[in-house]
Amino acid sequence: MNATADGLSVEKVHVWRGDRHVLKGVSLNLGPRQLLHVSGPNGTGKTTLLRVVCGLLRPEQGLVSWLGTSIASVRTEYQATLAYASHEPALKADLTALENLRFAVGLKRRVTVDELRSCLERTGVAVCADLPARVLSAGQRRRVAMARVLAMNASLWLLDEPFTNLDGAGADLMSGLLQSHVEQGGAALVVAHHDLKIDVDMRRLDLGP
Amino acid sequence: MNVGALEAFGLVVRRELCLSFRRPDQLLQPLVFFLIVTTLFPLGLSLQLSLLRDMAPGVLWVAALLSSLLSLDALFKSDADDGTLEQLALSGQGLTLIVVAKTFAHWLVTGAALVLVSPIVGTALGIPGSAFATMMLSLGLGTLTLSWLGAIGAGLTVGLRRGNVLLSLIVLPLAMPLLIFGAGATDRAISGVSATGALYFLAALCVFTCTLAPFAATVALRITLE
Amino acid sequence: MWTWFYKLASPPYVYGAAAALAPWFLGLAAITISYGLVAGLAFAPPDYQQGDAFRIIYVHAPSAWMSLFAYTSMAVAGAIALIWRIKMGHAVAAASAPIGASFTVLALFTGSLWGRPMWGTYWAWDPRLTSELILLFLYVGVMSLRSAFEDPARGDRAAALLAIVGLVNVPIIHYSVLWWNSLHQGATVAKLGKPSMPGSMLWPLLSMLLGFMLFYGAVLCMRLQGEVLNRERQAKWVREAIKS
Amino acid sequence: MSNGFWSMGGYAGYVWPCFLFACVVLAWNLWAARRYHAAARMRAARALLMAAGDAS
Repeated sequence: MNATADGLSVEKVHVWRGDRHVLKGVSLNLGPRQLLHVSGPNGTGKTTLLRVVCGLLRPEQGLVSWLGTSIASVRTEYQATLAYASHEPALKADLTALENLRFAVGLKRRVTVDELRSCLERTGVAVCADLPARVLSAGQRRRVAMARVLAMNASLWLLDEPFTNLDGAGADLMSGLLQSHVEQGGAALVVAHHDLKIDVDMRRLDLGP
Repeated sequence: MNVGALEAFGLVVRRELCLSFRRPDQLLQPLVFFLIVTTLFPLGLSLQLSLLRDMAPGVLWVAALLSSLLSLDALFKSDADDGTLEQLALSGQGLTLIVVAKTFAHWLVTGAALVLVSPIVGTALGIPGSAFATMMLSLGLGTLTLSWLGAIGAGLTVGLRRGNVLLSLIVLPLAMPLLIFGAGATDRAISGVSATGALYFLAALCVFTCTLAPFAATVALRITLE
Repeated sequence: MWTWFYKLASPPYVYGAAAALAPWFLGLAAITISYGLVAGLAFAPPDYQQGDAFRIIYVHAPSAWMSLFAYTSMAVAGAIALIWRIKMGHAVAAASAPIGASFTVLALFTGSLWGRPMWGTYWAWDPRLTSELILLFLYVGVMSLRSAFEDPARGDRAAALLAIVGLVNVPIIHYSVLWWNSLHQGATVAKLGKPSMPGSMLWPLLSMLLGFMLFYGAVLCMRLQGEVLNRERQAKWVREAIKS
Repeated sequence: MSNGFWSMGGYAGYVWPCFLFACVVLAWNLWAARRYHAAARMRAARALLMAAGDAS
């Protein structure tokens, strides 16, 4: 168990929620060109683990480090390099898909509208760009959220159940995007309860009891 | 390629303003509430203009505090409910900057709007035009300070289901100095006495709160985001 | 130094220390409060202005003092817990709140009963009593915030932050109420407690003050045991503590 | 002395309720603290029992 200096490392993380011991000493390593598939039944702390890795939740015990330094000491810089997609699409219903992207991605890096449009095109929702998020279907919202991840140009992707609400074509598209991200040197941590069929350096962490 | 703090601040303020103007009803509700409450007082009291004028500063200020508080509940809640607050927190800009921008934008659409309609209410309550400048200045300082106090309260109650009542319960005691100095300043301006003392106090409170409250509100949000 | 600090903050140590200290505090409080009561009610001379009504000060002043003291210790314990992530600080803060609130109620009750013969009304918006009332609201806010959270750890931290914000505000509230009162009240009215007091009046007061502090310590220790157990339900040491 | 002591120079109606209420508050504090501790013990004991049940 040695911290990888070129990626993400989680060492013996413990989290309690009230009386519930949600994460019991979870450890993982994730370097560039790698994909880690976190699986396990409901209530085993998959989302909690993701929130710990993001730095949103500080674990009671254990250490999360990025490029060899603890994320607690470089939180904002670290968070600038990651793209997180929670299990809800996190879109403002009153804003259009494009505006949603502009306000979310614009805080991470300077981005042009054309770039954002091309990201929406890559996830197959270019037609939705100027529609308010409230009229989009669940699958379309998921694709917009994926376009946001793409547009952030982040080296670390943290995705919580990215395949929910996607049809077969959407799932294939998602797998393709993950594959090209990892092949281009990125790292991805994907929480999914079913098997992933992606042809990259993929490992699996089962949080089951 | 990195986004500077000022640019990020502007972007978040634009986002908040954009969201508010997409929902004009929510923008108007606190203002209408303000007007209704100030109408209730004269109806509940006997219609003696002299009595009304004596009560005016208190009525105006209580109504202003309550209507600003009404909208503060939504400051972080709507973003927390749809998950965008997490995205903002992870934007790599530091949560304090986000909190500052959001609170400032919130004040622009509630507090500043309230200051602009206050002359109408003031006229109805019999406040002379000569006191309007002081009244508006004190309301501006007071609502800005309240927005900051409210940001702490909103951060603390964001994850709670019935957070609205609790928010009032924890913010109103903290807001009492505002009421005292704000109504005091307005009162003095009505009776033609110099109100600078009270205004200085209000300004001092405003500066003090603006300096410390962003950090407290950030800590509050971090606690409830976990 | 830090190991000592953390040992002091370890739950079994806190639990044991609280259990050991509580009877001592309680016994000493009983002695000092009895002396204060007897000397204050029977032997101190009546005040030349307020007559025997001034004797209310023997419960009013200590309870008003304790209401502030308990709030301060709650906020300081919360700050320590928040900054160094020491759970026991939250336990102290949580134990402190209801005691402080009860002292605040006592101070308000005795203050208004004293006000009736002095001002002719139970509630004259005296600045000190008004500040005391706002302090009660602050207590209520902190306690309701703590219980509003399903996850006790989050409730603890939220309450600690609110207590700190409240503590910063207490002096501001007090002085603004003073300023407000000086605007609205012309002549100075009789105040409870005067700067100079003869020893026969002062000693019972100091004794009551000390007694209330010790009593607070005793009740804090008793409540603290409960708070520690609630926070450490799954810990191994609790098993032994419960069995005994 | 006894008569004057109990009448408190005419302020008996104010002084004695204050001291009575003070006693009530002090007693309530002791009672509530005891009850709180006892309830916490009960809950901890129940949690231990349940943990023992899980283990067996």
